[in-house]
Amino acid sequence: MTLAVLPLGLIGLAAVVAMLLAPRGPAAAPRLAAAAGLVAAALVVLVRLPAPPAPIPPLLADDGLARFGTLVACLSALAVLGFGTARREGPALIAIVALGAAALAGAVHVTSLLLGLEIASLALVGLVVLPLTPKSLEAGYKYLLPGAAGSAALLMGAGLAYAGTGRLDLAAFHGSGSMAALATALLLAGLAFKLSLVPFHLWAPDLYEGAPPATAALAGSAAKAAVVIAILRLDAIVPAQPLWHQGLALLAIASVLLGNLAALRQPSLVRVIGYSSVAHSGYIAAMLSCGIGAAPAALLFYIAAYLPALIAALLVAASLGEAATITSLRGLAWRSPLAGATLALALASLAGLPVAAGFLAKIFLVGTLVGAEAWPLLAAVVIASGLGLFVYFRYFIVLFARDGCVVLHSPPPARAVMAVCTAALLVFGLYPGPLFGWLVLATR
Amino acid sequence: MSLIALILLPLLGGVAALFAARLGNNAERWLSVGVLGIGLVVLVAACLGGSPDPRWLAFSRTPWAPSLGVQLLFAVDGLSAAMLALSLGLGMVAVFTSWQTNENSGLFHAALLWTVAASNGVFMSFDLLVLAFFWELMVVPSFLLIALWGHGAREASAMKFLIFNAVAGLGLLGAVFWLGASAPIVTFDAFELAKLARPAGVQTWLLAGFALAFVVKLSVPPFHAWLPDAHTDAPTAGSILLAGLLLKTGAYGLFRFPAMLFPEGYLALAPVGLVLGSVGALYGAVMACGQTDAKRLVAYTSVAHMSIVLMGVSGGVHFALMGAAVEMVGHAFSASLLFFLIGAVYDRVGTRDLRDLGGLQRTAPRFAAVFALGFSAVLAMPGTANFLGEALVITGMFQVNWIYAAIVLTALVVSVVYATRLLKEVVFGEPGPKPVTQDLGSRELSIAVVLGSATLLFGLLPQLLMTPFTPAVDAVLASLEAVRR
Amino acid sequence: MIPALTVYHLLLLVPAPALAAFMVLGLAPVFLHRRLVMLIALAGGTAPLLAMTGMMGLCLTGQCRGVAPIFTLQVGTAIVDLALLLDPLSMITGMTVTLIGACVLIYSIDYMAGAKTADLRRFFALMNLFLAAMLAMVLAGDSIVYFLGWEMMGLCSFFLIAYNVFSDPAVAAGRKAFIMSRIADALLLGGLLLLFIAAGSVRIDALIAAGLALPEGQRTVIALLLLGGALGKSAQLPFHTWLPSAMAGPTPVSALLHSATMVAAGAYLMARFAPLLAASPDVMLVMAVGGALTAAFGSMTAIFQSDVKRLLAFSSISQIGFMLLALGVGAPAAAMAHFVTHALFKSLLFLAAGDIAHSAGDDTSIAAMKGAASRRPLAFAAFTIGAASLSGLPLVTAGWWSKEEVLDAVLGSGGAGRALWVLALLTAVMTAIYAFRPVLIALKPGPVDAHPHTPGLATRIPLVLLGFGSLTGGLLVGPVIRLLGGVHPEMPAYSVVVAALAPLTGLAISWQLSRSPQLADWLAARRLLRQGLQIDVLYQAWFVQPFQRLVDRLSGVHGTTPDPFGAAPVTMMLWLKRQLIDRFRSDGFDSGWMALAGTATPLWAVARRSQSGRARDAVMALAGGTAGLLLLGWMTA
Amino acid sequence: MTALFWLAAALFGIGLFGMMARRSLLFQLLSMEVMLAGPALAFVAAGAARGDAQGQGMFVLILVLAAAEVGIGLSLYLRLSRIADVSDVDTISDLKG
Amino acid sequence: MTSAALWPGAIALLAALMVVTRDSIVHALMYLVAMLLALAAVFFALGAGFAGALQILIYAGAIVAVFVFVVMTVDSTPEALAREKARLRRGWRGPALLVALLLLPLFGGVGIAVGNADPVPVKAIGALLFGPWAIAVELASFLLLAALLTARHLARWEEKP
Repeated sequence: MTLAVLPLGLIGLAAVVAMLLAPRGPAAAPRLAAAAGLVAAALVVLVRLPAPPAPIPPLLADDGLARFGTLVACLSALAVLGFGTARREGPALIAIVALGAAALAGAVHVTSLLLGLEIASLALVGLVVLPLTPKSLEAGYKYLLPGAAGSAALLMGAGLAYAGTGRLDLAAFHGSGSMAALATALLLAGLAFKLSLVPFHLWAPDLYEGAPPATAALAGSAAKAAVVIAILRLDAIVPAQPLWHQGLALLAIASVLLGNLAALRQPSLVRVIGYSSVAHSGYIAAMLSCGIGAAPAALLFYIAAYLPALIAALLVAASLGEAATITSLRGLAWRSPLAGATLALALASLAGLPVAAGFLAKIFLVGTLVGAEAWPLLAAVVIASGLGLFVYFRYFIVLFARDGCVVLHSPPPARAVMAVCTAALLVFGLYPGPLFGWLVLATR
Repeated sequence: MSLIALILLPLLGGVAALFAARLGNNAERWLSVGVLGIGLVVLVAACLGGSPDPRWLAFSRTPWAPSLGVQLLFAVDGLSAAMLALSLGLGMVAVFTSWQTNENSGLFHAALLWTVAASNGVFMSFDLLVLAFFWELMVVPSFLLIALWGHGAREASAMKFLIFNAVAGLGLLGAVFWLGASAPIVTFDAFELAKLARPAGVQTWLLAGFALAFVVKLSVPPFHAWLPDAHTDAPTAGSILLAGLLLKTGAYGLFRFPAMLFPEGYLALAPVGLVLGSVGALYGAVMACGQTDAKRLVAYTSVAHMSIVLMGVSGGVHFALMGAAVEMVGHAFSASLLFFLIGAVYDRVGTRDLRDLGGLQRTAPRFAAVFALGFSAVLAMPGTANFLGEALVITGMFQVNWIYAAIVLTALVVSVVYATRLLKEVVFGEPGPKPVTQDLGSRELSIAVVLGSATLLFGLLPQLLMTPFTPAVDAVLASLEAVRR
Repeated sequence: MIPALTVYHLLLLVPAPALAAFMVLGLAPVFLHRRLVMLIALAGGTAPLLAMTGMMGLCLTGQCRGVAPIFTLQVGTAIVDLALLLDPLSMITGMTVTLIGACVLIYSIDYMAGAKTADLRRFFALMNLFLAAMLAMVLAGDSIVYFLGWEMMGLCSFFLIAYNVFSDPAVAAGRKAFIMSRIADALLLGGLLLLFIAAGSVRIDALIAAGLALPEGQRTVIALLLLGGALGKSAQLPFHTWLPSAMAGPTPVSALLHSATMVAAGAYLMARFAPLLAASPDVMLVMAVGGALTAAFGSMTAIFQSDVKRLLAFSSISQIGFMLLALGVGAPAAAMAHFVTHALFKSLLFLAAGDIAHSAGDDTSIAAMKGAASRRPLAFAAFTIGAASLSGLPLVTAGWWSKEEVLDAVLGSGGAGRALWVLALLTAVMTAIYAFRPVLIALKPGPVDAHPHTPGLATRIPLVLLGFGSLTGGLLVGPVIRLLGGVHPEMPAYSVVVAALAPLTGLAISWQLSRSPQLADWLAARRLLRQGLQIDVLYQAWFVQPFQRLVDRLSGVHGTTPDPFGAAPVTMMLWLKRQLIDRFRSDGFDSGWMALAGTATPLWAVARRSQSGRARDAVMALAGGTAGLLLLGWMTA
Repeated sequence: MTALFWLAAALFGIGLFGMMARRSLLFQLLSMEVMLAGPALAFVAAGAARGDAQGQGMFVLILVLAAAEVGIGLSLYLRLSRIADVSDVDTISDLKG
Repeated sequence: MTSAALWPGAIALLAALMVVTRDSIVHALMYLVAMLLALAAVFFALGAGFAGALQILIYAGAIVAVFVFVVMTVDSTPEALAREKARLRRGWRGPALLVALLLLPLFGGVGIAVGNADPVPVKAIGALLFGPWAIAVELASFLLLAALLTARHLARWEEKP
């Protein structure tokens, strides 16, 4: 039983050590400590891959989904550390977010679900306000307040479910009575807020713009992946409620359309990425509403394809220093080829065009929708991907413009993360075999 | 094994061209030509090398992602070999035509080679997921070609091109994945999927998904809106690739996959194809008569010719299919020749507006002679491959329904109106305000002669095209026959 | 695949020299000296004549029916085997074409002396290409080579009419000729392909056999299609309007293409497929009546012409009408005989008219021919012989013998034959009137030669040769008809006498016309008749303008393509935008993307406004969402 | 017993109303407390009805959550009061569009 | 037993309403304390002694105490109060409608049939928290750690980020 909790322990230890080193030691010390802990946790998960599941009875499961979630949390936290912009308490908070995400990924009980969500959210608030600039404070406030409302709603739902069934594991939301339906509705509202599905999405663009790009990357990757895994677990238990699939479908259609529409003419790159995270949550919700729960490997592949693209794009935005707008990005590909190529590939992947992994992700998306014959959803996705193409390729062209005097300064770890993300996108896109194979194995 | 080289070579060549640009003195140009040349040699070697399955000239199957049921399944028969040769050959022509453009020529040649690589992929692959991959891959480099080296409202046209084709591609993606996923064991091998029987209604839906992607790429009205803009604003090399290659992938797709995978669906949707094609043939021809920009005029002629190919493909009889295949090759050469020549005029005069051109007969006799060759090709003059294709399609249409044949004949007549107008505006008459001073150079002349003689060669010696195409046509007819009874 | 060589493969040698001359002159990128150009052209023009005489010798010594296969190809179930064919019909037509071709090319060496070397090369290249194409069509044993030659002639006629690229009327005439002949080609192609489907092979004899085996209805359709092709190419009613305007081309072109050879291709087509046509009597009737009417219309309009070349053009239309009349009544031999003699005297007339026009400063109007008799005695004499042969002065001229054969055939055909015979006689009279008008005007005293230079040997030889041919051609008519297997009908005496009187009365009327000035003015006044009942204006109104209006509406008058069909999806979205979105006043957006994002931008403005940035709105949105989900859950519980 | 759950729902509703209606940041934080009281009551009531310790266990966790949120909320309030007019939160909205 | 809880419940509801509608923050804070104590009474009535004690000690004691420190910084001048009242007057209808919409299904759907059981001994809660839920408590500690770090970072005085 203890081996399953080892990764969580290691990350926790890393967080504490990073916290202790923060005020006194040299600036890089907390980062290294946090990185060491995360690497150790990732290694433990990898080593235990073949091992049989050793769940911690009521609270945490140790199946393929949990391991995938923990791995994704550790890797994205490492990547965010690679940004190199986290100061003083930054690395500790990053480790705590990773811990929250890992816990959430393994959660099969209301308590661990709630705690995982809240640890990730509150630590994120901390990371958002890290630079203490007015913009970041405003973003933090706009994330904290609705966040509190969302988690209260989730708690209310859990309370009703507990009242109705007397159980606190995820099966509590099962059942066909009105109590279970209301509980599920409140639960879906809470989770939809964390996934930034429309109409709960208003915090996402402001967070991506106000917060430092590193934090945005963490919010978009580790936190979101863990929430998706939690929803996947719920999806396996809860579908008795028609509300669950219909609700997800409605939220998906709204987020897919509004996500792309609002990003059409955005001058700032980070805000576009914010809206694209709303849109991609919509795509994920669309797949969920089509019963991807039965064969979640495709959805996990979608996450594995989306994450590197998001981190790479934000990394380039971070290394641009002042706001990365469509005018300041001109001619990036000629000035610094690595950053240019990374951003170009990331944009192509978000748009779902070949070479990058986003293409296969889009195939799974459209394929699932066609399979479930969800024609309204398919229509929304087709329109949205048309708009998305326009959004992403408007930036794509600008990268190759000949004029433009963009100056770029990114420390070595950032360049390394860029290279890793690009490599990940290319490998998942061109040679998806082993990854997809492992995912299918993990989720059987 | 060598078939994969046909894709890897241009792909890696493109990457190499990116860096070769720094070496200077046309390093990346010779590199690209070298890569394409080797590609041709490999193709010929593969075709002559024989293959385990008598039906195919060359066949190779290498598992790629077994968990997904994806494998690199490449098969080349007469039709694909012709298309591959076309793709590599026109790639070379495109490289030669843009010998002068020197802005970021590294990325230019890279994009060129990647487009060729992607279309090679489409022409060879019989694994539907890999086909969809290469299908969508074609869009990005050509988007770059138009957006960065085009002229006029290039970004808007490039964006229009991208959105039209990528969104249409979604139809293909959905159908491909669902087709593969619904198979008992998840596989995307076209041959296995062809064996599975499916209800006719489902087949029609799936074929609609496939056909949407192919028809938009084939630019048959009402899906053709992207072609005129893309052609007008593309650089010459881009236009040649767009007309010579990308349109052909749509035609090849319509030729190969509908009959193989969805025979009943094919029979259900064939009338739609015929009607769309006939409307397109007339509409394209009439639109071409009204254009004032030379490239737009030729673009609309492509719309008309491709609509005739669509009619041929949906005809479902031997002559129509053979005619469509021949027309694909013939149109590639004739359209590339005309685009090349108009591009040459544009480089010298700076405008393509028909009202400002003219008087080339006196100032550039060589140009006039070669333009006459292109003129007779777009006119489908007997002796050119275009005529052979269209005559076969008309014969096929007579067997299907004489009204369609009458429509193609009318399109043939209208083709004279716009062809003579193009010739009158460009070659005859007094020289325009900015006369062309210097005639075609030897490099340009050699390219034009190569393209022109190719049209005549396949026109006068049709067996060079017809014999290799016969197995492909017979395969389509066999799968239809099995269902018709 | 290349079949065994037979003696008939020599047939390939007939069009080969002309094709080679075209290759050298037209496509070789090397500079050729002026004299070299003329030499190559001459060689290319005359060599086919020698080769053809060789083949004639072969034909006369008995083996007159031989096929030289070129290559065969398997297309599905059909076999495509291309071949050349030697039979009496192709031999006679081939001989005529090569003879006239040689004469015209010799003549044009002198006539085109004024042109630049580059234009000269282009002219001779196209003339040789035309010769090769016509010979290919004549000698073709299968429908593909036949159609290749047929269309190539149309292409050469377009380029040759538009030879003078700087004059817009010439180019427009070229376009009109090419478009109308292309319509005819389309009809012919339809017919040939239908036969190909029925026959499964492209050999003409196989086509005819399959055609005969077809049911009545289909055979009539195919016959009508072939007739349409013939009418179009031979500029018969209703496709005749392109020939008069084609006179804008140089005179040798008019002499070779638009009088003797190309325009008669329609008659040759009908003769080649005579057995198939004979099997559908109503099509034969249409052809006969059509031919007669065109003949009458042509000769009547020719009377009122003020330009000698347009006069000769209408005369060609009329004479080919005679040929089709003969074919219509089932006498292909008589038609081909008339074709031979017509080729001789019509090309003579054109060449002579060309030389006279040269002497009058290139003015081809009839009034300018005054005093031509004294200026160019040889040309005048040639013109007179030609005119005589055209109107068919009895016994002395070739025209008389062949026209006599035609008239006898018409009379002997019974049924409607008698009425057609009367119409033909009336046409013969009118022919004599317009034929002798220029001759009589040329006899009047006129101005001295504009640029005095005695025509060179190259002009004199063809005139003498063709003049001799026009006179003694009659001797050929008998053997030609026998060779073609035509039967010489026994006719009552009165028909011969009446046929002899018709040209004489025409000559007398013409004499009267030239004498009285007010009659001449009356003639000049008849503008309506001169423009051929303004059928051309009618076509302009019925066909060309509506097509132009359609094109302008579809592609925009100044060419900025609204392309309604293509823009349909975009216009629909724009309409949707106006209906749904415009109520929200959105702030400005840059124009660069307006055209493309026009449909989506206001939607973006709405979406952007929803992002108000106030935290309270975020909580409100959350509350709203939760309430929605709760209601949904409650209802579907 | 159902009355208690109505009460819990009402508390949650009132808390939410407070957050949405009040313009001052402190009032919003107060309403947050009221909002969390709702689920706390629900859990305790449900636990008591069943005689199951888990209800009060969850109450402890809710308490922890409330404490954390108050901690962060108030420190954010102090920081924001330096740079913006904290009494009217609508002025804090320059991130928009 | 549940009927005994109704009275304090009603008081708590009333206090909550007053919290949200007062102009001055101090009054609101006082009503908040009243609400919390009323809830504690409900818990005792329901037999959840441990929860009630915690409520009084930590919630009403510690958390509200922190609030009081912060409230001291607020200037409650008369015109600030007037402004506060004016703002509330203007903007309460929208949120009120939304909350009513939200509560409608909740009231409609909620229905608990089960009766009341004997009070839960504190020992059981301890066994639960340190037995199966041990990991949850650890995670809760990290939650507080995160809050601590953030609060400390936000409350830093010198400008150096």
